[in-house]
Amino acid sequence: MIQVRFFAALRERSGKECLEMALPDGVATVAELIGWLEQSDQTLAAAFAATPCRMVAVNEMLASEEASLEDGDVVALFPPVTGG
Amino acid sequence: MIQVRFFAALRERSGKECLEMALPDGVATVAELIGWLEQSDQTLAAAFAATPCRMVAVNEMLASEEASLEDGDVVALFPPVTGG
Amino acid sequence: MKTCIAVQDAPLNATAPQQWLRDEGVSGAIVLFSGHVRDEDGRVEALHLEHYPGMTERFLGTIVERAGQRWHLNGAWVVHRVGTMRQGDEIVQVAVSAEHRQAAFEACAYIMDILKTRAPFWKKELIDGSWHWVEARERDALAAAAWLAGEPGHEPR
Amino acid sequence: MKTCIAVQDAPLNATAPQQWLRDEGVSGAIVLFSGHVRDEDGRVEALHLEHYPGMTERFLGTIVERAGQRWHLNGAWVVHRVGTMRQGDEIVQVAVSAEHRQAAFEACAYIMDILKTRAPFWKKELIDGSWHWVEARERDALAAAAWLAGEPGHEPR
Repeated sequence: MIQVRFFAALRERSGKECLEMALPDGVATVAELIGWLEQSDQTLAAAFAATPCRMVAVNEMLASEEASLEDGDVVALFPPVTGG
Repeated sequence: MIQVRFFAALRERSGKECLEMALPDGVATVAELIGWLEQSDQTLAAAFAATPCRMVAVNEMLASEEASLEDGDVVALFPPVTGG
Repeated sequence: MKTCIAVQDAPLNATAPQQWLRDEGVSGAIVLFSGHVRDEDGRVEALHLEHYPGMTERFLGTIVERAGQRWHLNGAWVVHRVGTMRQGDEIVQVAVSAEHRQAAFEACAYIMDILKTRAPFWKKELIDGSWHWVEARERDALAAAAWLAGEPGHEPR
Repeated sequence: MKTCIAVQDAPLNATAPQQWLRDEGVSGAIVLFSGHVRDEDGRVEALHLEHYPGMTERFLGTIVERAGQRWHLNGAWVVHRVGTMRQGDEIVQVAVSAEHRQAAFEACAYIMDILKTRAPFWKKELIDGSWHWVEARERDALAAAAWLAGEPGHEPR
């Protein structure tokens, strides 16, 4: 199982805070996971399309969309940060 | 008349805080004033010799030893500053 | 180096960073950055800040650790507020103590640059009665890029 | 730009600069430098600071005015203590407020660099029961030279 978390505008647009799911077959990177989610869920696809500039964290560390994934990972997807 | 003020180590070494004096004949710059003071006062000459790296202010503004002087000026001589 | 890192809903205590960093003269320099909710010419009625609990604290800890590797620091304080705030409220405090002022200035600016561009916080503004997400500013991304360019690896991990 | 410039014998109030600079969100950034009497590994028993009354205040005013020309600032606070102090005592506060953090950081560091290298203050240390004048550090002269190089004229006047 992996966990996929959404924050800020991406959370609101997708209507989802967190997905728990098995790592799908053929998905080995964050980019592939995003592609798979776009295929499987229209609302998510629309939310990604509305948030083209995204940041990624894997296991609470910033990562690129090329980062590889394995079972047990926590993936977070969010818009560019605006703290401070 | 001009005023010549001394601060910090230069004040202690010269034993003087302030001189009131007429601008001497032939003295048109701070460097010439220092030369004149060295000639006229052995204690001052020794104090200058012991404080070779000096800073200068004329009328409360930093200046170089080439700065020109006129009647009424307040000249301050002091070692490099060490505030903050 | 002593460190204090926190994310809190409660208002920040403006005097806490300096009190906490003071060390009876071991440090000659304390530099404090204090960020405030801007009034944006009265346009913004309130601000709400969301974050990624857990990751945020870990991330701030990593920035501070990196700063401690890069400069000789005696202490670092990073406290960020989240939740709903109003104009003028203090939103973030970054303070460092060091023997010399240049290290303190540079480390404090470094921590703020990385925090602004990489730490998982998101701002929402209340304007004319409805909430809008704030877009990231390009200037912040550039500031971080300048710092990160000199470092091994591109992300604080 | 509002400014507060003072030289005083009395201990500094650590919380005053921020209280004075806060402006209900006109400024998003406050940067504060707080200088403390270093313990120098216990070597120094006390410190005495002499200054040039009149020139000092005028000089600090000029530095702040220059900073205000160079960066967009909303407020600047420079308060320096003189007289006899002990290790850990706060000796100087330089704080600025600005809309954006980069201006605040740069202006605060600029004011401190010029203050350290040009403002008429002289330190004396009490070591083993006798007083010694502190020598200027070359690093401070270099810091000021770097800033001044970019400016018309070589002295803040």
